[in-house]
Amino acid sequence: MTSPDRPRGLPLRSLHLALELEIPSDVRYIERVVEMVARQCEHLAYSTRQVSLNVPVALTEALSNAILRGNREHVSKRVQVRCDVNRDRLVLEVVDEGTGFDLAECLVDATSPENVVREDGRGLFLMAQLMDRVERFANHGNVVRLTMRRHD
Amino acid sequence: MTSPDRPRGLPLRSLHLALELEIPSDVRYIERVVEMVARQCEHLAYSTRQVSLNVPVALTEALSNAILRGNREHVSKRVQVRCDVNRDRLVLEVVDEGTGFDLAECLVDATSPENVVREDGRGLFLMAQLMDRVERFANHGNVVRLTMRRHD
Amino acid sequence: MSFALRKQGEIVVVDVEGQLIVGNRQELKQKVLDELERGEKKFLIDFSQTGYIDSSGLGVLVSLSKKIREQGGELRLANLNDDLKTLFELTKLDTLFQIADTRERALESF
Amino acid sequence: MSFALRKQGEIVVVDVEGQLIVGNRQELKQKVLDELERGEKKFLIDFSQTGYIDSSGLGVLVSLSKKIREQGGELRLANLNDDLKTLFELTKLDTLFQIADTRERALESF
Ligand SMILES: Nc1ncnc2c1ncn2[C@@H]1O[C@H](COP(=O)(O)OP(=O)(O)O)[C@@H](O)[C@H]1O
Ligand SMILES: Nc1ncnc2c1ncn2[C@@H]1O[C@H](COP(=O)(O)OP(=O)(O)O)[C@@H](O)[C@H]1O
Repeated sequence: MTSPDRPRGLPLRSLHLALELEIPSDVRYIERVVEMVARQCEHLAYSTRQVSLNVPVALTEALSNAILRGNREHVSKRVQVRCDVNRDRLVLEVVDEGTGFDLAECLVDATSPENVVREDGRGLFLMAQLMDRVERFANHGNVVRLTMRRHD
Repeated sequence: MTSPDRPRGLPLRSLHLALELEIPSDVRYIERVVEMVARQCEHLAYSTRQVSLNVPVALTEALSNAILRGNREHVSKRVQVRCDVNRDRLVLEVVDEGTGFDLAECLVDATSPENVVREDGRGLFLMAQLMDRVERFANHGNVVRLTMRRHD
Repeated sequence: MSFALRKQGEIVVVDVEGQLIVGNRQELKQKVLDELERGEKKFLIDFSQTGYIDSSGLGVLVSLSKKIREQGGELRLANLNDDLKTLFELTKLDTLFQIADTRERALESF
Repeated sequence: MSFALRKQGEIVVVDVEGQLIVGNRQELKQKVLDELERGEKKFLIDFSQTGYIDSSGLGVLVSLSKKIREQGGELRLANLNDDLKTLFELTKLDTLFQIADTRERALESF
């Protein structure tokens, strides 16, 4: 195979990658999921910062909330992950079997003087900071959708 | 990021990767397409042989036939590539804008004494040898579908 | 082996290798609390070999810093790469922790 | 620079770097034919740095072997890795070419 550092031939403009997977409600699956999604972003030349910070942290937050909050760590309950990425943007969907939550209410300013000393409550805040858009809706489960535009 | 040689956490069982892209009818795009598809197979732990021989050669054949035979190198005509891969099997579809061909008729035994000395005519033969299944049908274009089961 | 602890003078130095996230943060917490219970007072967490940190990892750092302070001890952080610096800035946790650029500086600062 | 040609004694040695496929096979063909026209007779193609070869790459090798033979010359191949060996076996082209395991053996065999 051509080594990745010496790409030959013409670059692909219309590349579109998608990933779908399902994991049991166990936080030990998180790292592999994150690694796989980050690699897809690498293939599409997302910035190093996005590949090594924005995507890993935001996705880890969404996954741990789905596992711990949504599915309350019932191993028989599943978390579905969908990733859809092209040269313009990444869309991530994390689906749990819980009853959902009110995003506007649960998302707090983690930098306020009372919150900055707290141990928890930074998950949704980080998703909102690291992604361009965070949405929550119900669709065969509780869906958290993260959208991020590609940076060079 | 975790380095790929030191995977942490639990392995993913239900991973499903998909890739879609479109290229102009120019053979210089082939290498990048092949590289991208081969990497998806790598992510799913296909054997080194499959990643470095079966997939690259069979896909190159399908792409060059689509570009040279199907689209006759009209750059305005496009070739679509779809790849759908999980832990069990890889399905590749290469779609050109040509009128199609009769697979049974065009597929010859490249190892027969008269054929082994020929310069051409090994493309479909190699696809058939390197993949578990080769199909051709019409569906918004001329589709060649290659299927291969994963080896460890 | 995500967390390597070693004693340097009277300072406990912790190297975080790989991620500090929901799946392993308890391990870090327990290891540091064990040392605190043994009477150790000065802690340096070095992130030079760290990938990323999630909110629960940050939470553990906040929690440890409180517990160490309650025992009259001190916690310093060192070697945050640019991504991690950004993470601490986004959450304003850079105002809560004493962060040194290098391990040497952190060791000198106690 | 996919193809590096160099003269070793009276043998033209060609290194194929990367792929030998529909996108670059003409370049290899032309380079070898140029040497043939200049009067060179002995050719060794070394695949130690080659990735994969497609049917049109194989086709160029068949074509070159004919043309070289027509001029009373000889073509040898060397250093096929396991994947490439399989490719030559699948197509029975291992019966058409003289293939040596190493460059040294190929050079000696002329
Ligand atoms: N997938 C989910 N299912 C149910 N509730 C959730 C989910 N994600 C977030 N929440 C709610 O939002 C709150 C804030 O989440 P977050 O900002 O990640 O902080 P933390 O998880 O540390 O409390 C959680 O405490 C929980 O009540
Ligand atoms: N995508 C395609 N569109 C039209 N004809 C095709 C296509 N793919 C293959 N063929 C036909 O099948 C024949 C055999 O193809 P192949 O085995 O790849 O050998 P070669 O391309 O070297 O002739 C081609 O010559 C062509 O007539």
